[in-house]
Amino acid sequence: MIESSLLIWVIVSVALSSLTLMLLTIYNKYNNDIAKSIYPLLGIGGPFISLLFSIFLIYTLLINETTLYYKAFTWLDIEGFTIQASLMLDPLSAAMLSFVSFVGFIIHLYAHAYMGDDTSYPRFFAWFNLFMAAMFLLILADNPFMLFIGWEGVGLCSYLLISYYFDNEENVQAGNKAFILNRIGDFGFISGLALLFLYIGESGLDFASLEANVHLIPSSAINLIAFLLFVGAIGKSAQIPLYIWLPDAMAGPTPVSALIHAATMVTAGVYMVARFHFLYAMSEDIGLFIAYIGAFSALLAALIALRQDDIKKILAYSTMSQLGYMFMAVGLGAYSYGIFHVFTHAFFKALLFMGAGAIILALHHEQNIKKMGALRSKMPFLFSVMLIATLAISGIPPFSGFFSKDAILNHLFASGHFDIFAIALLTAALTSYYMFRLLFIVFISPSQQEHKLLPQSQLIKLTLSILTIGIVFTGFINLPVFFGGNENYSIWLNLPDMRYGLSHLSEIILLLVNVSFALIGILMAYAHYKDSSVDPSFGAIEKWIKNRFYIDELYAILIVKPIGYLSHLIVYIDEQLIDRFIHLISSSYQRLSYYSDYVQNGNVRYYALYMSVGIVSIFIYLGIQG
Amino acid sequence: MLSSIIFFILAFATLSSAIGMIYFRQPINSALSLIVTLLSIAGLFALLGGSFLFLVQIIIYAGAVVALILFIIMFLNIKEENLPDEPYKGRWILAMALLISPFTLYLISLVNKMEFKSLHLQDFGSIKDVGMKLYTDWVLPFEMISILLLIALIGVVILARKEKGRD
Amino acid sequence: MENILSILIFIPILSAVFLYLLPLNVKIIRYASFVATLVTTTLSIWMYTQFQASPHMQFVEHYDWIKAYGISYHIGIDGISLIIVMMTNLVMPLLYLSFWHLDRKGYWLNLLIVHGGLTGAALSLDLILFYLFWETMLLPIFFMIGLFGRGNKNFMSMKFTLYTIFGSLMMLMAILYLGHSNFQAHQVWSFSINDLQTLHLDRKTTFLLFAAFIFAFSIKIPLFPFHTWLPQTYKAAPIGAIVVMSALMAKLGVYAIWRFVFTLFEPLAIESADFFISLGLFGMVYFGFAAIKQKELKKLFAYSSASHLSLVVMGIFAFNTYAHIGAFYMIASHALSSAALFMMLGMIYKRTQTLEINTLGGIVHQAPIFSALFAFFALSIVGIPLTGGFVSELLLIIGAFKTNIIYGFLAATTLLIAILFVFNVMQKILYGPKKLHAFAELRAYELLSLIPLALLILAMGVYPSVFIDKIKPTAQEHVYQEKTYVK
Amino acid sequence: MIDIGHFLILAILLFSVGIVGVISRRNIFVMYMSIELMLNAVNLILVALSHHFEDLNGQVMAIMIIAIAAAEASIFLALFVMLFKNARSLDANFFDLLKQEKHND
Repeated sequence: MIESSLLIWVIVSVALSSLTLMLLTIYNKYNNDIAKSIYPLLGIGGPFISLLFSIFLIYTLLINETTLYYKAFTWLDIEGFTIQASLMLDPLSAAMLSFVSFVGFIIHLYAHAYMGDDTSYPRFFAWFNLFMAAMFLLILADNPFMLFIGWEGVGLCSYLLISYYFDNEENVQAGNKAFILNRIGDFGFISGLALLFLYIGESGLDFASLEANVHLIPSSAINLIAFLLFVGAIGKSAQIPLYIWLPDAMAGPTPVSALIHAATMVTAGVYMVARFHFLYAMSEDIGLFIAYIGAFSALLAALIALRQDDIKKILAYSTMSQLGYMFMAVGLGAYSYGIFHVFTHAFFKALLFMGAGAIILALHHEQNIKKMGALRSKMPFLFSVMLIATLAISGIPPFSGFFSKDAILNHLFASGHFDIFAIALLTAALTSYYMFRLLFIVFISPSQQEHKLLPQSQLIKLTLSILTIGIVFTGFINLPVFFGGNENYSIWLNLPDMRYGLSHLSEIILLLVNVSFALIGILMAYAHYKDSSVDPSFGAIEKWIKNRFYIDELYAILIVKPIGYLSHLIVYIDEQLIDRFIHLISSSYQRLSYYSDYVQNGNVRYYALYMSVGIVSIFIYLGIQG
Repeated sequence: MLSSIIFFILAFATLSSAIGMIYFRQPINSALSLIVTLLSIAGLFALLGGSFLFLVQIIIYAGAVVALILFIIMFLNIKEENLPDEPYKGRWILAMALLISPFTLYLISLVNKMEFKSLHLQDFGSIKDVGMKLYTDWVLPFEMISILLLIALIGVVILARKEKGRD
Repeated sequence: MENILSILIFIPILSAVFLYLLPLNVKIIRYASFVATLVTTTLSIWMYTQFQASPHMQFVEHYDWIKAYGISYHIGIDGISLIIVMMTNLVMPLLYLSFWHLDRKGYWLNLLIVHGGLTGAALSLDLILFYLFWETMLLPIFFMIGLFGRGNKNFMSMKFTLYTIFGSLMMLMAILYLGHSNFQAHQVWSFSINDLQTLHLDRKTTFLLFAAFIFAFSIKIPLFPFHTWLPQTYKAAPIGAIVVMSALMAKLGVYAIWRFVFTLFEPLAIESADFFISLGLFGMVYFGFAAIKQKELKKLFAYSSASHLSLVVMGIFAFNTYAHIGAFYMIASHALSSAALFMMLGMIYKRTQTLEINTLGGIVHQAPIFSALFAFFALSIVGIPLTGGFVSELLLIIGAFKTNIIYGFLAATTLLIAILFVFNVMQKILYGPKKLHAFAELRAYELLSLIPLALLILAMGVYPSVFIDKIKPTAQEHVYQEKTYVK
Repeated sequence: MIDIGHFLILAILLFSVGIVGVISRRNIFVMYMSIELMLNAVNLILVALSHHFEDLNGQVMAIMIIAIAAAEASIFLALFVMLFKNARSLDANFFDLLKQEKHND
């Protein structure tokens, strides 16, 4: 273990630029030349410095092959509940750090071009950099509580960025939805952490100590803890049943969707499960549960994506679907494949979003794909990068998506859970179908209307190109044995993967099956959409898919409305029952005095009467006594 | 034996006239029956050997006070419509008598339980003895009573005087 | 400076008396009372630095007062009363600052008296002395609501005062009974908690006395079902009174349960812990839900405060160090953020003359700094990491889990309940299209009154061990019984 | 033979009649006379017991009471004159100035 104070600087540099921007927001509007040169410098400079630090740190890690560690101070220390404010960098976090800092920086560049004219530019970059800081904290945390701070931090930034265009209340609502659903996950997460602490936390809360002591947890509790922690992942990574915030989160600016809701934050759930691999390794039931949640999420999202018209929402559902793959992998013990898919997914999904953003920008903020069309000739560059990204997500070799997805599918098959494998395979076909539907409708099929396109910024093109190169090459870092590679990435990650030996022949057959399913999807999409943007009917199921299986409505009826009614009911109980009762006490005194008032009628005779009644009662009492 | 007869006659007169007093509608009738009561009580005082009290009772009560009452009643020239309207007078009296009865009965039962001497002292309470008591042991209260009477006198004058500026 | 605590109590009270008697104009009184609180605050910060992190009472002063009845002027400070005293002294000057524009003499003087009363009640170790200060801080609030409130202020000030006095009288009777029992047992009158805690009373009597104390405090906090004065009183009361009630007085109620009820009725408190934990959790959920559909901001945050305080009550009845420290940390952090929020509501009211949620909206366009700070304080109530609220919620949840797993899950729902209304409020009043004709940005003095609170909340969230080290020894010393978690 | 007890019983009865008179009659004159009746009943008791105990103090007290009653009578009657002049009524129910004003709230 090497002590390295540079770790903190990865976070601090973005946090500082965020803070400076926040303060600058107050004092200066983004309208003069000086501001226009200083703000981007700060906004992009922070992530750039972080990137440099990250590269250096990962390099150090690779050279020394030992964990880097840094302790800032003791955050809390109460009777064994000792949380250090400390960071660490092991291969797993390095894997995350590498693409978060890199893709993050690229998207910052892109965002500079995308948001260049926005009057709230500094605010955007303040939150964007704050997000980066929280994400780095999440990744580098050396204990689950620090991780939780980053975890909540990214949620908060996600909220702030989703509701970035707060003029429109719907956007704010979407932000609220995201935060509340994330919080439901966090509820599970923190409950799981509390239980984890109570069982084994007193001898150290960092991941290393937890891993060392995990066998002390009784088997009855381990499933519960693993499940609760996974609830957190469900919220953050938009899986069934807490996924409904992700499509709405597309209300934020496109760079936000690219960075937070595709490449980094939503994958935190996968990272967390991989981080707690020692826990999930001990509880296979929950692992299987995770895999099923992933499988159904993937399928559901792919189905819904079939009939979405908003370009960003299609991509959002595809993100959810891909996250499903990652959970299938980590659930069934293939942590490194899951992380690998996170890694490759970050590149191609970021590229897809950024490409979509470029189209949206060029078309004056038009997001409906049905109103686009035949853009290929007008935007050949965009078409080619989008095509590469779409091929990658569909799992067509030799692009990165193929390698990661194929690895996962192979693992699913080898693990013997053929139901999950079947769902995954079906989803793969659906994925390529709806992704190519998007591509064909936007770029190939004839357009109903004439578009006046805005010119493309060179910076956007540059960032897209960089990521495209990434897509083409990142797949090769984990080249399977079958292709003559050595799975270097998985080995380097050094996670306790489950391994099932498959013969070369079966691997070839699986590969062919996988690719052919993807190709079937592509061909069907080509048949349907090559010269028409009209969707063919699916029959009875069509209505359900179009309305996203009515899940949002269901939640509204089952949860949102009852909460409102309950609130009204409680206020009613408060005012009409409890307060009434208390007022009854005071008003009964008032009543009493009102009636006793009659006694005091000013008439001497009555006073004499009362007196005699008193005397007589005394005498009656005496008579009874005596 | 004689004293018994006298007592019962006087007691009957006292009670009946007292009841009459609270029953009569016209104040003048009440006042007249009050005189009967007071005189009978004076007789009872005499039976008990209070000769001086007997005199005082007749002179002050029957003579002065009731005369004053009668005088005022006549002076006020009370007409029928000035009298309060008391439709349930009888019921009120009966009800109140019933209400008071435990008090009365209890006291009577107490008295019945006690042993009392019969009337025996013939020479008890002569005027001289009373006078001696009054001017020796009771001289201070006696003098204060005189002041009280003076105050009452002044008070009455002030009360009865015609106020300036009012009606 | 041995008498530092007395100085802290009596500077505000005596300056209030002097300023009342002297025929000065309002401005001078405002400056003078502000200076008085500043001096107190400075002294209290000095005291904080001198405070040793140990479980013992410090700066103790003990003088006979009414010797015949064993009533003494006995004050002292330990880690927990330190919190209350420091919060009082931090919030008070800022409260003055945030209402610098007011020109009502009574406002300032009443606040001074409350200041002294709060400090005194937090420091008293003699029950009669405590009762005296407890009532001392009540009357100024009565006057403030009656004089400077709005709506049916007269009725509400009466309701609040009678309600609380009713509770206090129960407590007074219990105090007197305790003193008398001590006399019967030892032939000496005493009202010092050190003496009274050794009394042995029969079960029924103990129960009645316990109930009387709890009744008094649960009205002040308030606990379900003694809370119905709260929303309406908050609606009618002026902001100064609300800040004092919500940020300080309610917390003092919790503190008093810990200090007096736990000390005097330790076995019974532990026995009834389950009941109060359930009540606290129920109250947290109940008030939280009640807040969701409130249409008036003060009422909404009144319910929100009640919800958090119920959680705090759950924490102190959980009887383990985590929950206790969490509860007291929440007392501190919630005092700061609720004070700030109510002060900001006052600022909204000053600008718009309304606190109806429906009439507000889009403030962020007109006053970004205001909105940023409002959002920050609202988020700190929700318990976002790196604010003090998060640390306390974390500890409370762990403490609850340690007691019982069901309590743990219920306590963890605090993460969900608060956000349901806080985010709704932020959406309705900060965001959205511009609804108000004009909304002025924060003035310098207003900003000055909020910044220290914000910084402190942040500091409490970023580096909690600095603060917790001061209170930890006391909290550990007084955890009466560790209920072990059944594995 | 009669004894002192008979006198006492008579006094008690008289006193009760006086109470009944004060309470049940509305005519202020009768009420006043009932009070006088009660005073006389007390006097009778005093005198009877003075006889019983052979102690003259009882009689002297009775004399005092008579004197006070005389003073009282003058005041009473002066008041009656005033009342009657102002109100033209002898109804005790009429004179209720001490009554609490009703306000409904």
